[in-house]
Amino acid sequence: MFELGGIFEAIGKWLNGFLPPVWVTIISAVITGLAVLGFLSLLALFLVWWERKISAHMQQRYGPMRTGWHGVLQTIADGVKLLQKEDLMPKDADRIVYFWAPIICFGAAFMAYLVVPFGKGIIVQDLNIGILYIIAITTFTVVSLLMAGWASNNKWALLGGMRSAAQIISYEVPLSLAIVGAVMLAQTLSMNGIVSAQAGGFWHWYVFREPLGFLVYYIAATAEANRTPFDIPEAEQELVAGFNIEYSGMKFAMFFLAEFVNMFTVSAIAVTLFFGGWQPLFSFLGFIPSWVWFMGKSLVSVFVLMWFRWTYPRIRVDQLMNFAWKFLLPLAFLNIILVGFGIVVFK
Amino acid sequence: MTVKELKTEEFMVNMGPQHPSTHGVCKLVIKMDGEEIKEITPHVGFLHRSIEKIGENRTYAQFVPYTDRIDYVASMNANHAYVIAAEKLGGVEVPERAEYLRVIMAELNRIASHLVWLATFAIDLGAVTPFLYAFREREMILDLFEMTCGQRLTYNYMCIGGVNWDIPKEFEPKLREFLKIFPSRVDDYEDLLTNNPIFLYRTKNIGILSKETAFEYSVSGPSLRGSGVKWDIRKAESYSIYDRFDFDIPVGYNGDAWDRYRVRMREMRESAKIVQQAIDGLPGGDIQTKVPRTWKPPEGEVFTRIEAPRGEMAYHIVSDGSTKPYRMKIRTASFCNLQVLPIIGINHLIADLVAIFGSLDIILPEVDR
Amino acid sequence: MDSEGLLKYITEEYKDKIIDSGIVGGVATIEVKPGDWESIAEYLKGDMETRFLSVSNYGAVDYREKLGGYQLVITLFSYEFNHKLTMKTLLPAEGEECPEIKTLSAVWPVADWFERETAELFGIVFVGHPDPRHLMLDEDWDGEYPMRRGWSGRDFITKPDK
Amino acid sequence: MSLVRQTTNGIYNLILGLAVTVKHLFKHAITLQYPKERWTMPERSRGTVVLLSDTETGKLNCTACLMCEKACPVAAITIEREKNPETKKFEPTSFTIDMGICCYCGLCEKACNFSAIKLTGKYEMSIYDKSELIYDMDFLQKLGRDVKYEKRKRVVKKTAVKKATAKPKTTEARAESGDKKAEGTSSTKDDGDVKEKPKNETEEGKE
Repeated sequence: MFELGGIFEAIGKWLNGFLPPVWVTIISAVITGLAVLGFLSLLALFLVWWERKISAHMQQRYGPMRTGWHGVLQTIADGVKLLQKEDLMPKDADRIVYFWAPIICFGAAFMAYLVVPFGKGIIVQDLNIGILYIIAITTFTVVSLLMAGWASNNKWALLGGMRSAAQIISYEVPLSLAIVGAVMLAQTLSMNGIVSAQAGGFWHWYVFREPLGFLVYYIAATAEANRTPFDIPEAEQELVAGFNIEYSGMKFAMFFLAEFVNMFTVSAIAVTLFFGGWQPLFSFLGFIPSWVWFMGKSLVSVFVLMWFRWTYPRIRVDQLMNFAWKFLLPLAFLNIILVGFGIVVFK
Repeated sequence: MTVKELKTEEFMVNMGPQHPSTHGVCKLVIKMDGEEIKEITPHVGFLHRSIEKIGENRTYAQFVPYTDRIDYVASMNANHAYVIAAEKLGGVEVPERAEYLRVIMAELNRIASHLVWLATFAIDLGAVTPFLYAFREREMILDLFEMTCGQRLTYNYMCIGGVNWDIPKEFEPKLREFLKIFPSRVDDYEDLLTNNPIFLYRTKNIGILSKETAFEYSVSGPSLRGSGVKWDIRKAESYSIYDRFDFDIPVGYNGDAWDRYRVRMREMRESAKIVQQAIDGLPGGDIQTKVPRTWKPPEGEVFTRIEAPRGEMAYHIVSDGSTKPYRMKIRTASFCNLQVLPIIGINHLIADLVAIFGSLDIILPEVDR
Repeated sequence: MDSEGLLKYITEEYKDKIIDSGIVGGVATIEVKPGDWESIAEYLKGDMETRFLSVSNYGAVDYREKLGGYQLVITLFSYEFNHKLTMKTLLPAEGEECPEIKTLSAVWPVADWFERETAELFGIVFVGHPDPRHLMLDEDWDGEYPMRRGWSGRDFITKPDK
Repeated sequence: MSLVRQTTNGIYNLILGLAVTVKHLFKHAITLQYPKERWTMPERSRGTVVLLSDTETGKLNCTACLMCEKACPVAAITIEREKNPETKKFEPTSFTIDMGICCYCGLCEKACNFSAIKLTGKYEMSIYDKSELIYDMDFLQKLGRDVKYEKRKRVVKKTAVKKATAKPKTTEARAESGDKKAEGTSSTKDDGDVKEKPKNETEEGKE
């Protein structure tokens, strides 16, 4: 009951009943696209509000309280405000690049959700190279940040863009290597396949098979999502606001939402790879819908990311690089070796 | 294109006057090679109000509110510095109770000032939460000030000859409550920052201020003590009644940003100790010596200095026997401390400059006056 | 050394250069000729008995009405011995004239900003100063010296319009 | 070995930090929802300046002695006065305070011998036009209507020891003015050049 996967299948069957297959494909593509977009927009709105509330309560404040119950509509109000704002462009900006940067940033964040398994059967397209696809598509973010930094024609923004390029490319390496561990264990690149490989109780989750891999992944993912302590491309205190210093109005909102969507993406991947995806904690808890499990686990992971942000200072750019190349990368290799040994010994 | 053809270029960046980490309107013109700083030129004066000239045009009593504005984060100490100078000039005796009250207020304000510094320093390094925690405790101190003198920032509490208001009835229990919980709150900050590896990486061996440089630039206050010089005017010259209290002078070893941080954190605890002793030994009696409304100190000049939260604050007042000072020179700590920034900030990354600037605890109205 | 001892030592050591000496407000004070300003500063810094490594305060007083010039006042102190010394010199000047004196910024680097401030506010020229730009005032300040007595460039008190 | 120790130490301290923030997550917020809730301002709070009137007659306590005007370091107070032919006493005809330049130092209150001017806990006086910040006599009197105050007693001799609860400035200011009277009125003269104001007609002896 309450399994959403069935609904999508039912709609597909119903459409197939009276429409030619081409139309079914087109209509279902549009519907899924809109559904994902709608879901992500709602999610981003929720996450922005949630982060504000968490940070507020960690700092013994209330956070937004006026708009709606405990300020739930605050993000919408902010969005409306940003929409009404004048869309400024610096005089000497590279107009085309400046225009496209936020769109690419948001698009990349959005595209990653094609292969995220939200629940049993709730996946847009179960690609057999799903995890590879995600790694490839999230890298677009760095391109957009670099574009934004360059096109703004501002020294601070350029520094931010350069920092982001250096950071994200460096952290992509340990991130991918940490993912390799999970792929080795599951023997598949498909997201659904990885989830099903972890079925049957929490002790089958890969976080207990390769804790080191999870640690490396999570640290690298924090950097990947530009969250404190690795938020050096933005670094308000040093670079004022980094790459998005010249952006205003809706373009800024797109960067802002993309950041939160990215944060959910890395959490969703962490859940899929290391926490059994939509699998329940114990098999007798299977009556709870799978998408509830998935969202619950992901939001816990998001909470931890927020918790980091409101606790730690920011690391410096050269230390960040040192950390990636000299610490995380060897750990990631060590993880692969250990996983390999484990597979050979316990098979 | 070969690697040899690729050229790098130094570029200039204006950090400030509107930058979140310059703590006010200070402009640093930075020459950078990539992210590395090659040259820093501070530009100050955006807040110059010529308070010295104002001092020549106000009576001695009228000038007290202006001292609040010299260092608005530690107005009590700024008040204290001025009234001590004026009293010495006119030979005014201060009642004992007033002296105790002055010490209590000055030390509380030192704590408040260090809390503001801690808050902004943490936020400079990207940690936002300690900011709110520090301000929470500062609020408690400001509440104490407000119930005593009615203001939260510019107190005008001390006057020539004593203090303007006696403490109200509910002051003492509130102060004792504050002193009781304050050490545990400092522990909280220390848990968040002191040994946090990210914080250590950001502050250890950053902006090393050697003893020699500190002497040459007359750096004073916690920034000097961070370099390992045990120098505190409260002990060395013992103005007011500081010789009656038992407290330590915390010192650092390397003179890096972390040492300056440690010195200030420990100083907060020492100040709390002084306040504890002062409130325990608070005598009764008068709070003010009668000074005629149009007070004319005798002709002469005076030089006094106190240990303000940022370091040495000195007044050089020349009197010609009239109701107004003939000349008033105010020496503030930040004015000298800011001068070492181009020396110690060089060859660091821009992120370190923010940390160094924060660790020096510069307040711009004090530089510009 | 206390103030008396310090004053005694200095007056004996630099007998021929000191015009006047005394204890003003508890601080040992000496007055020197403008020509000796820099050399005596160097001596005082290097002297192992005094070790005035730091400057506590450095400024000027406009004494044109009373003494016919500007008085430069520098208060030195020593961390090592915990004593202070005020050194003064009178720069004769009349009217809008800008007197000249040698800079101390080579002796104490901290004097750099003090002198820049004094120079722009009082119109005293410090010869040999490494960076004689304006510190507090605008770069294109019109050349008046606001800290001089009787400067009336602007009213300090604004009255509400009635 | 030291690397391992450093790493464990670092991880321990990272977790310590997380513990502090999560501990606060479950504490109650200490901030105030400002327009809905408001602080109770302490009794001595120094906000907007008001003019006090006599509780019985409703007339201003001000006797236009110009002491507050002289005490004001920023010259925010302007008083014009006239001699009442019946009582032979001065009365203020206009009393304006420019709150835009007022620095809320409280020196006017300290200078006043007649409990006529007071800094109150009112603080929400924002307006859009700067010129509206110049408060005239009627407005100041209206503001001061509901302000409770203690009228100063005419004590010429000072009391030696003050209780912590009593308002010490009351007796002091009295005593001060007593001292001053003994000195004579000449001492007020030097205040005069702060502002171009008639300086010789200070009616100190009137009280």
